[in-house]
Amino acid sequence: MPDPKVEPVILNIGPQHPSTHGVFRLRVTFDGETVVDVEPIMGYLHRGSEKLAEGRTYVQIVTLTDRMDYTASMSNNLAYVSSVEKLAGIAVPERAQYIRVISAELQRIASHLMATGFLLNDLGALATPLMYCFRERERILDLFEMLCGARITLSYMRPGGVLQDAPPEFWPALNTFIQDLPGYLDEIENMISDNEIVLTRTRGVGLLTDAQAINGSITGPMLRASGVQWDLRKAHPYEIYDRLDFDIPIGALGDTFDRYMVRYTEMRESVKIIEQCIRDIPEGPIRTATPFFIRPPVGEAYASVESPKGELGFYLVSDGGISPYRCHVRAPSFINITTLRDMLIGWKMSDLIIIFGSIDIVLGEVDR
Amino acid sequence: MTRRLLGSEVASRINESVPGAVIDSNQTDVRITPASILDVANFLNQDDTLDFSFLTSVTAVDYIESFELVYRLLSMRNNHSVIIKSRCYGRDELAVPSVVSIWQGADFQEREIWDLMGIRFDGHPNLKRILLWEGFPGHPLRKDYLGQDEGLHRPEDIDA
Amino acid sequence: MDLFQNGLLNFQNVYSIFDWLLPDALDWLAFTLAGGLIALVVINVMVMGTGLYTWFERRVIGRMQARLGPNRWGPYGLLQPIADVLKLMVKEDTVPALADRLVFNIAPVILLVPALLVVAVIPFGTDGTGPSLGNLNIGVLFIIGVTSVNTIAVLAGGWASRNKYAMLGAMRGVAMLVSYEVPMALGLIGVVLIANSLSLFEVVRAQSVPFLLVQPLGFFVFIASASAEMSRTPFDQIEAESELGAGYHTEYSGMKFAIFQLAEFMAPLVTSIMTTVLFLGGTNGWGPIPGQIWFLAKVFLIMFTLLWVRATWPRLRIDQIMGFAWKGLFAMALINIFAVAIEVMLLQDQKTGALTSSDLWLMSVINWGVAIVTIVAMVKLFARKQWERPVPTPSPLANMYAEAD
Amino acid sequence: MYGLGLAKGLTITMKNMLKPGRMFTLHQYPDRKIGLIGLAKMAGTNPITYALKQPKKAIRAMLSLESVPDSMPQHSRFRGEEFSWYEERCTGCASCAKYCPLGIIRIVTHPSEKAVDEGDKYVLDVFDIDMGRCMFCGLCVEACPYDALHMGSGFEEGKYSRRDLVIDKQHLNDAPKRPSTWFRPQLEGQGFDPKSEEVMDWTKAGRHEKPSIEEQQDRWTQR
Repeated sequence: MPDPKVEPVILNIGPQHPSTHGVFRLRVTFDGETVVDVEPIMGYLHRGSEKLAEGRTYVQIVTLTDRMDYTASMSNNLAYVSSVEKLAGIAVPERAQYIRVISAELQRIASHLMATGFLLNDLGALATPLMYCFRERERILDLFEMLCGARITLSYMRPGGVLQDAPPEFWPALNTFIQDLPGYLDEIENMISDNEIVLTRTRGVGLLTDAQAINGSITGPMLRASGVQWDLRKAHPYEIYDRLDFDIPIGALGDTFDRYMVRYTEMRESVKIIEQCIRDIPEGPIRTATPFFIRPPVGEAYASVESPKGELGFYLVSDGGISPYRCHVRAPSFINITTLRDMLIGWKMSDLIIIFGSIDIVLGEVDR
Repeated sequence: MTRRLLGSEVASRINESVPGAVIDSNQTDVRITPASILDVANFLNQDDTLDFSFLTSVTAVDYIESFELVYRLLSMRNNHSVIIKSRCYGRDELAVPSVVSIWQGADFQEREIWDLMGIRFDGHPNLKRILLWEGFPGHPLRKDYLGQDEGLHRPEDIDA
Repeated sequence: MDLFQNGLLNFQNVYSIFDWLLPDALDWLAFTLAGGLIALVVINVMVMGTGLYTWFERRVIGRMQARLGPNRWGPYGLLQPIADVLKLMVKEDTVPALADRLVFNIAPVILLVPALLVVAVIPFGTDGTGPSLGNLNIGVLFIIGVTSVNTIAVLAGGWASRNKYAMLGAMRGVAMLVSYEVPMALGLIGVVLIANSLSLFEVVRAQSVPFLLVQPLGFFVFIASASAEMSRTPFDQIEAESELGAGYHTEYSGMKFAIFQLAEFMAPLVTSIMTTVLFLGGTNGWGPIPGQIWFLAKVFLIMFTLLWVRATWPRLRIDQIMGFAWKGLFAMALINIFAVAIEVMLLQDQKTGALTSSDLWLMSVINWGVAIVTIVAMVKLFARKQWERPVPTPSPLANMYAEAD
Repeated sequence: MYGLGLAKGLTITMKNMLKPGRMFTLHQYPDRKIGLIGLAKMAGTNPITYALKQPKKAIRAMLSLESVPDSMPQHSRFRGEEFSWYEERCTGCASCAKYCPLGIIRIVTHPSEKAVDEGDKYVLDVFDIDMGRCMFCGLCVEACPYDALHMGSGFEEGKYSRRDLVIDKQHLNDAPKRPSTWFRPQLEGQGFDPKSEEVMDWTKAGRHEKPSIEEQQDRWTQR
């Protein structure tokens, strides 16, 4: 009997799909349920931010950076603004640095809550952990609304400091949030971390060894989950991170469960950081006076920050004018999916969804 | 802190193993000829005292008469970094050897530079446009790219 | 006091009314009319019950997820199911261009009919009477036969909509539903052994001690495979929202989708009714409360646990589900049958073959021991080493504290 | 092991179900269903007297058919939609138009006959903001040297066609002036709450003293 003609199924896990975290397309070749070949296709959300940036002044680009990684716009602002300060040589007052670190760490908690919630949602837990995570994230967005009037696209930081000091009712609200959060985090963790179904579904799935991660320029929780202890806040401390003591969690095997666990423990570290910042934030000005149209001297500068997704860097080249000659963004989400193809091949369709979910990319940053 | 190695210090090391690659080097970065990118990258990656095992980013900047490629390298074990630059002159049919064989992380970034800047990378496994669709005319991030920038709004839209 | 002892809806009473009305020659017409009336009542009760169940499920899962659940339409959101049905009626009923039209249209009906059929043999009345259509003396066999029809519906729905996601859902559905028929049937053999007959009325009568206590392993096997039959978490790989969009009914909209949803939400209702009859002693209950109230309370209890599980646990992967069926449930069912068979053989008094409740209590003690031992042995046997969490050690490739030498 | 993790998960969902107080970030907008106790508390009496006084409302409340308008809690710094613009303070210098990243503010002025020392240099003919394309980043409010333009505090300005979204001078003038305190610390100092009914007069809306020439130069050019 001639062997039956078996054809692999080519399936478009297309730009419109419940768990691609935005408009990302995976052209997957299946043999039954197992993945044979994967080709990521992106660019559906490409707005040409780098070309737009060349036509705008240095402060107007701050509103552009919010829209890149729309789940962590505070870290985007921080990265861009520190790059401009390095370029134009602007000093930042103490109090502004403390407020920047507090808001960046709050943004990290919000982004990690979102990542954990959606990973559990992809696992099929019918949005219950997602709702608990979003309930906490709502409280962080309310804090941001107190700081800068917006919840998602904040554009709160300016070259030279922070736009506006925190209102008096911000500090008690922040204190209650910091006191409550560990309790709710334990609750969510109890629900997930020793759940046998979660363990069987995520343990040992989507492995990434430390050599592969380094060679693939992976940064952020994904790199730390593979055992590589590398975090810009410790390796290349910016703002006031060198004064704070917190430790960097790492994973053991580099599988989906470790990526989830690293993000989880990082949230607890962020709470510790915020507590220290609240304790010793000094009084004083929050912004050094900079003209509306900054004209930095001719030259270039690269500043990078540990955003929730990884190392987010801005490379600014200035020709002395009021807008940058070239503004390149080193986007962590864009580079973290380089090894996606090697991580997916051989796994089943359900694993493909969780491995991709555990990388935690945001399409605004991938396509810029 | 991540220590930035002095350009001259790295340049001398490169000259020993890949003669003639270095054009000049200043305080922050090392400038090398486009043809020698692959050999220099190989050396920097293999050498065990420098050990640049991590490629932070690959960027291209359009300086009208020439394109400058900026490789930002980092050694995680000894926590130091270096910037390697190389200029290729001319506007069209620019080709530069690809470093994907050494650092897999450069794969998407080089495709993005080809897609938006128009610099071809020889030896890249599948050099295709990554952000724009295949039939897109021209490379938008070039300074001389004048897109069909009709206003964001056509007049007839306004009275809709 | 019992509402249905010889109340209105017993088949004999209804048939005798019609027989008195019509001339003797037309007794066949009286028979069909009586059957038709009872069927009408039962189907309406089930459909309204499903509507109520959807409201109950969305409210309870809402509360579990720290939100309110439907409260806009009608008192406490009670009109929400009606609002859903009206919305789906008004919605356009699209059929994919390449769809296999005939199969596409029949699939929802095939799924709905078995769920309704099962209710026909359920003994609602206490000790043997009740509105059900017939005192079928092979009730358990009928249930097993009818509930396996939904595999065809899933395959028909998935295949006919010519959509790769639906096809994947259908293939998974067929594999899972067929392989969970076996443990479901084996789980019931323990019940039949003790009740010494296949008729559901006998099963209810034999349950002086609820079979849940008597054979916990059989109950666990039945509940697990029943929740897999209706593809509820943790086995809902058929319409896994995160992977396949909506599984086999991705391409359905409008009234066809409404029927699919009706069947899908009727399944937990029917399963909890089956479980109450088979394992919790349908209408037996002490105290002045009538049997039916006990029946509804037990159905409510089972429904709530199914909801509770659906709101909390994630999904298993399709090959893990299959492994669990054949390696886990199949073995447990066999052990359960083996244990119950020995106990029945020893404890049964020879002539009448009846088991007194003291025998049942003795059996339950033994069976609980057997259940715990089997589960611990199963976990030891199959627990992969993934479950421990090794202590992470920083890899030598990176040292972020390395200062300038 | 042995399904204990699964059981722990179940207890957490049950705990959340039994504790309604945990829905603290939940706001029912635009109206909130209210029960008999809530209605009685709003009316200030205890439930029984309230039920006797208004039986019809009480029964409806018990059946949860009663609902009360509810608004989203907002901080006074909320960057809302309806811009508050004071024509008396605006001199037509168009710094806001220059500073807007999207360039959607259109200003047309002509020099007025009055002399400079009488304080009137330009007469504004057109001042419209295309709210259809505005992203409410607030840079225009930051750039205004005379605190004439303030962010609004509402978000219910939806219209049916893009043309109506372009708000013109007339619309800006007669809109009620409830400016948000975003980038206006002096409003925060006065404890002004944009959600309340009171309207902000143009004299109190900004810093009284005109920004000095140095400060303006410092803002716009590198001295």
